[in-house]
Amino acid sequence: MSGAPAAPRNATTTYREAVRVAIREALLADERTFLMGEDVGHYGGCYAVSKGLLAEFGPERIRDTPLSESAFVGAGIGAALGGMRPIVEIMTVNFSLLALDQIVNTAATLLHMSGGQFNVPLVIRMATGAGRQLAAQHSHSLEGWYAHVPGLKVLAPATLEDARGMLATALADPNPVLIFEHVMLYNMEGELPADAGAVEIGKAAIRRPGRDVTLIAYGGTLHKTLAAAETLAAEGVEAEVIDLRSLRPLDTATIAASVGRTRRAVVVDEGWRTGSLAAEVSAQIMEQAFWSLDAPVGRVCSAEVPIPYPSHLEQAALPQPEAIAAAARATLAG
Amino acid sequence: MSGAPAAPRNATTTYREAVRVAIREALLADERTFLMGEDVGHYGGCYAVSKGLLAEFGPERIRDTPLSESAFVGAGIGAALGGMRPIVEIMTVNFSLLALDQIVNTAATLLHMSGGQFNVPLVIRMATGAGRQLAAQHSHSLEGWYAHVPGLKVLAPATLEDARGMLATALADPNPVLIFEHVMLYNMEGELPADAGAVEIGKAAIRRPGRDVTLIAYGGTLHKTLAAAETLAAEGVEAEVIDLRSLRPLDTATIAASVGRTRRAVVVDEGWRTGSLAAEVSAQIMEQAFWSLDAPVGRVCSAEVPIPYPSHLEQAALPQPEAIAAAARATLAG
Amino acid sequence: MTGATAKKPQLTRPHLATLLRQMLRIRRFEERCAELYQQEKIRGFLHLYIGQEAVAVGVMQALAPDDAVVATYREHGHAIARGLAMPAVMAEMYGKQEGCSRGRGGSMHIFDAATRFYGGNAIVGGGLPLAVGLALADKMQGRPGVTACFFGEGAVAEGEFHESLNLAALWQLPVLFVCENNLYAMGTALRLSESETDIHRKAEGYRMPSEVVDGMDVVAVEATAQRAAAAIRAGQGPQFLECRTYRFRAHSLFDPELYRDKAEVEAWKQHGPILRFGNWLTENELLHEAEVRAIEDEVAAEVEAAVAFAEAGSWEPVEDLTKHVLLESGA
Amino acid sequence: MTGATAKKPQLTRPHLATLLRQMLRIRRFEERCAELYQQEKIRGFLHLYIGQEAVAVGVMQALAPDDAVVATYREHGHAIARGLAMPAVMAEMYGKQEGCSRGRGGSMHIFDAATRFYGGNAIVGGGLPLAVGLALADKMQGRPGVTACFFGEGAVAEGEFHESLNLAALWQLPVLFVCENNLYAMGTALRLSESETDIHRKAEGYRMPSEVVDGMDVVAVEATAQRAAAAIRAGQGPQFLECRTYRFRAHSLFDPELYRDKAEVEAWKQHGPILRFGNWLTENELLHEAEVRAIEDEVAAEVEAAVAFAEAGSWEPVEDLTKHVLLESGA
Ligand SMILES: Cc1ncc(C[n+]2csc(CCOP(=O)(O)OP(=O)(O)O)c2C)c(N)n1
Ligand SMILES: Cc1ncc(C[n+]2csc(CCOP(=O)(O)OP(=O)(O)O)c2C)c(N)n1
Ligand SMILES: [Mg+2]
Ligand SMILES: [Mg+2]
Repeated sequence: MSGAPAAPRNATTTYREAVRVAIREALLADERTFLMGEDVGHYGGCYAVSKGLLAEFGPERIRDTPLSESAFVGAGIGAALGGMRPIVEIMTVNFSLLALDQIVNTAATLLHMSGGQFNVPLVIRMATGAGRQLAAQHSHSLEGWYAHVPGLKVLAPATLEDARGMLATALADPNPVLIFEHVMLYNMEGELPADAGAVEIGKAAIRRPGRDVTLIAYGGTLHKTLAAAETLAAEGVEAEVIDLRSLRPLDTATIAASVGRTRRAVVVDEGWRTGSLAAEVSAQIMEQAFWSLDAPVGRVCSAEVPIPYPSHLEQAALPQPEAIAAAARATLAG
Repeated sequence: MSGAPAAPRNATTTYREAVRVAIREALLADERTFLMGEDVGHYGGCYAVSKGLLAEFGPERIRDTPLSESAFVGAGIGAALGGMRPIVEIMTVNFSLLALDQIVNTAATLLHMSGGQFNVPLVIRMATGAGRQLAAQHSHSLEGWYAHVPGLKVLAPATLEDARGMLATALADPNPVLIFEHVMLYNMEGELPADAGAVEIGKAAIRRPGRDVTLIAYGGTLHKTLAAAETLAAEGVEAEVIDLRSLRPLDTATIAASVGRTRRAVVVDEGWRTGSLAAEVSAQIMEQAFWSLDAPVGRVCSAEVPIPYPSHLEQAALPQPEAIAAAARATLAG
Repeated sequence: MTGATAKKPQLTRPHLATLLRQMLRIRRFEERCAELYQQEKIRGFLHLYIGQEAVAVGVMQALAPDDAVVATYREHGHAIARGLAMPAVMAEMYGKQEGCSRGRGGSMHIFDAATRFYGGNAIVGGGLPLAVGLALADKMQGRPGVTACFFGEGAVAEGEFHESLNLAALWQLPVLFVCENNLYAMGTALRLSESETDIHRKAEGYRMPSEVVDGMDVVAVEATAQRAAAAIRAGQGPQFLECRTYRFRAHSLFDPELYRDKAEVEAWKQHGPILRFGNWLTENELLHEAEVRAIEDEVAAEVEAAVAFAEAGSWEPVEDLTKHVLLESGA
Repeated sequence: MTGATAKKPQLTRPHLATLLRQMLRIRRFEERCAELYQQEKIRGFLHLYIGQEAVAVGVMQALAPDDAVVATYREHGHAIARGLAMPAVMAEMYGKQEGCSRGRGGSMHIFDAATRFYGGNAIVGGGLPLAVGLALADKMQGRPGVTACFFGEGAVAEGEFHESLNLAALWQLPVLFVCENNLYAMGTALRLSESETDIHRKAEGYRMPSEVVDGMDVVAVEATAQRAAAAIRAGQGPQFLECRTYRFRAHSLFDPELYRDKAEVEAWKQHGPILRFGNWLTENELLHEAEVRAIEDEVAAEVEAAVAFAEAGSWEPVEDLTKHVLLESGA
């Protein structure tokens, strides 16, 4: 979030609050928009994102659903077809598997199967990631799977600006857009200009310029990667840090241009290593920047194990700044 | 299937028949084994694989299920825990999304979450792939997703030997094993030794040796890749063709050794390009054989579109021998 | 479903002729499709509706133009009864770009914005949540529409059936659930798939009113659907219809039909919806043989025109392969 | 559930003392867990069972050692009532390798092969298919076992509930489905999640016998569970129990409880299963105050011993991180 141009009045806020303000603004801006999901209303959102919105907008527009992931996601698709602009919240990516059929076989395919007649202007938000000791069934990072599917757009806001600004752009998009919010970011504090608003959603962002190595991350791992860059800077290594922001489409042009300058890259991803989104990024660099590379592209991903409950094991399973820095050093040694 | 050592008596058979014989043998060998799934019994299997088995083994062991993918896959997991050795058939990978939660959150995690107490000796078979003009909801190749999940083993028999031999080994494995049978292979004919039986399931196979470029494929794309190799041979290019066989774990040693010799590689995969299993293979080559590479690793995957119904568009969306050969030539030009 | 003033089916001669004509249009269209499949003009899966025509035709009588329809992979009948142009449907079967889905979908994915025909879904049970959402949109926007959602009895076992019925009933959404109980899901007989084979009783578990009707009797289906639709329009929430019917042909053209007796099929054919209704019409002199023949002739001509249209259609250029994946923003 | 000869709950003093003791073991264990959570000894989600103890304790009385149990993320009570050693459960809460799941699972993933305790499932509804499969294995192998499957009323909305009940009823499998209706799923009240709030009536749609019981009355729960288990053992197929109960604490320790009144909670506490049963025992002189105090003391000592065990436990070495992912072949 450094490097933002001087803005009118800044206010200290959190990622959670930024998402909440974005939802509220969307509800105020378009009466076709409503929020639907488990415990978004009376409970206030499982991560307290929608707290207070029920009182302001009522139960029609802040719509608590039964525990029926497939049906309420499908109902969101149908409501979008019927002229609404729904925001469907799936509590976490872990439960999204129960709705995956609707997302892959209906939301992503309808426009195509209908020969261009039926687009699905739907936004699905969900929390993702590990770090809260919630163990094997509640710690997945499966956004990479969604990034595999033609017909979807997939976003991963990692900053307050993006948490605040991606939703409006996603809602304006005529296609189904998925937004992944990393659970460890909700409490992140920072400054946001008072007039913060919609942001572009197709491009990666260089969060830290550097000349020696390109570190590519998104969502929850961005901040670990920026921390690794600080460590490296202290050693005299200037890392460029790219925040993917959009996981589908991938902004491979920004990546290739950066690697063209630095000639080295490490991809960081909280998904399990094998079949991770990081693999795709590595393969893209292979295809688009092979002749620029001075060393093999490294990957820092989660260990190939269901996430264990105890903190020391959970942390050992996840990408950490030290491992990222080490992978960067390895590309420089090569 | 060339290069097999001279066997006692060979018999002409099909891939479908090889799978059927393997199932029958498993049912005869172990009374804990049963086959369960939609239309495996009275209908005879949607691809006619289990035809005749109901008459031989009865409805307890050739168990037709209601259309309840999540419940009968979960029931398979439970039955495995309870001492059975079930073979669960999900008609096609397209419907497996409805059971994905059970596979990812239960089958794959139980051993770990229980601290090693509860393993799940379950085999899940399903058909995968496109080519039959079944359009956007019935043509997925999502085996790469399963290959992402720790706790699972994932197989893709591409030959008659493997169709015949992988099941027994999978059933003997104490872990959940998924077997993906490509729909276009069921009618494939060939010879099989009369004494064909169990095969090893952890290693890739070199289906065609060659020195100039390594072509890596699996399942339905293996035969297209072998066809491409023939084309290339006519041009004087000797391609080595690797059949992955096991998608999880990946036998990266065989791949790296081959690429170490040929210094060039192309990965072929019927999944959509972005986030494909081919990306993982490419990234692994990057990591394990970068310094051997004389050209960037190529990928030939499906186009980023839900599979269209008309044949000309469907074929254009899928990997084809000519595109594979072209990608191989590109690595040689580089 | 009582209390609401249902539009009474009008047993006028023109209306009866319409019912017969609609059923015949579906029947002859599909018989031609079966031939075209043998000729490899149509490919992929082809699921024929033959035997079940009274359901789609009867139910559609209760729908207004602004209502919506969600169907399955066995949906040619629904599409035609709903008013899609037969040539566009036939061109879709061929995969030609003049097809109602530009040829991208084929037999299982018939779509049409003009008639609010939302497919054409090849995932069993997959259409139910969609129907719930369409009805939710109508309700939230204060529109009077009804969404009719067709599915087979096999779909009843899917979790999405349960979730969708509950959601519709809980939120009192204007959905007309129409279960076409043809006794088989591919080769699986109902008694092998449901512990409660009396399907319409399932609706009770959601406090949803339901009725069972002879799905081979087009007049009965229409009457019941009119009642149900009226109840929905009167704000009485979703309604459930179980239509007892039978498919005369194989599940798809790959099906060897090992799971049922020829005799059973023949017995049902004696109750065929067209046969029975046609006989009743002529026996009661509501329609003359000559009028029936005239309808048959018109339908035959319509089918042949549809085939000619499809034959004359064009293939979408391969260069357009990756079109229709995302809609450009602002569209 | 009639007809089968149910084991009548024996209202002997020792048995009544056992019921009380079991409920107290759960209550005191969990009260201690809540403290330990504040001290950050326990992390992740902690879902307390406090208020619902009569259900687990009552139902477990009907189970034999060879029976199986499937529970949810709110399963400490079930684990303790089933007979898992309290120290191993507490060590699991800490994440120590002496825990019943080697510490890998934590609060939501209690497992134990010795007592056939199959978790500990954090996916709402996810345990139901598993229970069906365990029962299928018993039936196919001719074993007499019953599989008890516990879940909340929130899980009833999930597709897996529907699919599992149908499968169990269709195949007449020995499953005892126990729905713990505590009126809320996180913050969602039952009336906001089900169109039919009379949960046990849902079983009718599957032709599955069901009963509703006061889940705050341990004797009533036991009696009903004994009847149901006897029916299952007599080959009458799966049975369904709805236990009406209430959770006294927040959903998890993150829950600000915005969705219900303090007064409602207090009113339910007056019917608390331990309070009520304890009073009844002493008022009817089935147990003396001194006996109750002795039980309390024993339980307190057991809980402290469990804490001490957990405290003294060890962390699994980081080098073992990727263990327990696959079992080596031949094992
Ligand atoms: C989720 C899913 N599972 C399986 C299939 C394969 N399949 C296609 S149609 C069918 C039978 C459906 O039966 P029913 O719902 O009764 O409809 P009918 O075909 O009788 O019209 C099956 C099993 C599918 N398309 N989708
Ligand atoms: C599939 C799924 N969706 C959502 C959640 C989040 N969640 C955990 S517990 C819970 C409420 C479940 O309520 P109920 O079944 O009544 O059980 P209770 O917590 O009352 O014991 C929810 C929504 C989850 N764990 N799994
Ligand atoms: Mg049917
Ligand atoms: Mg509850």
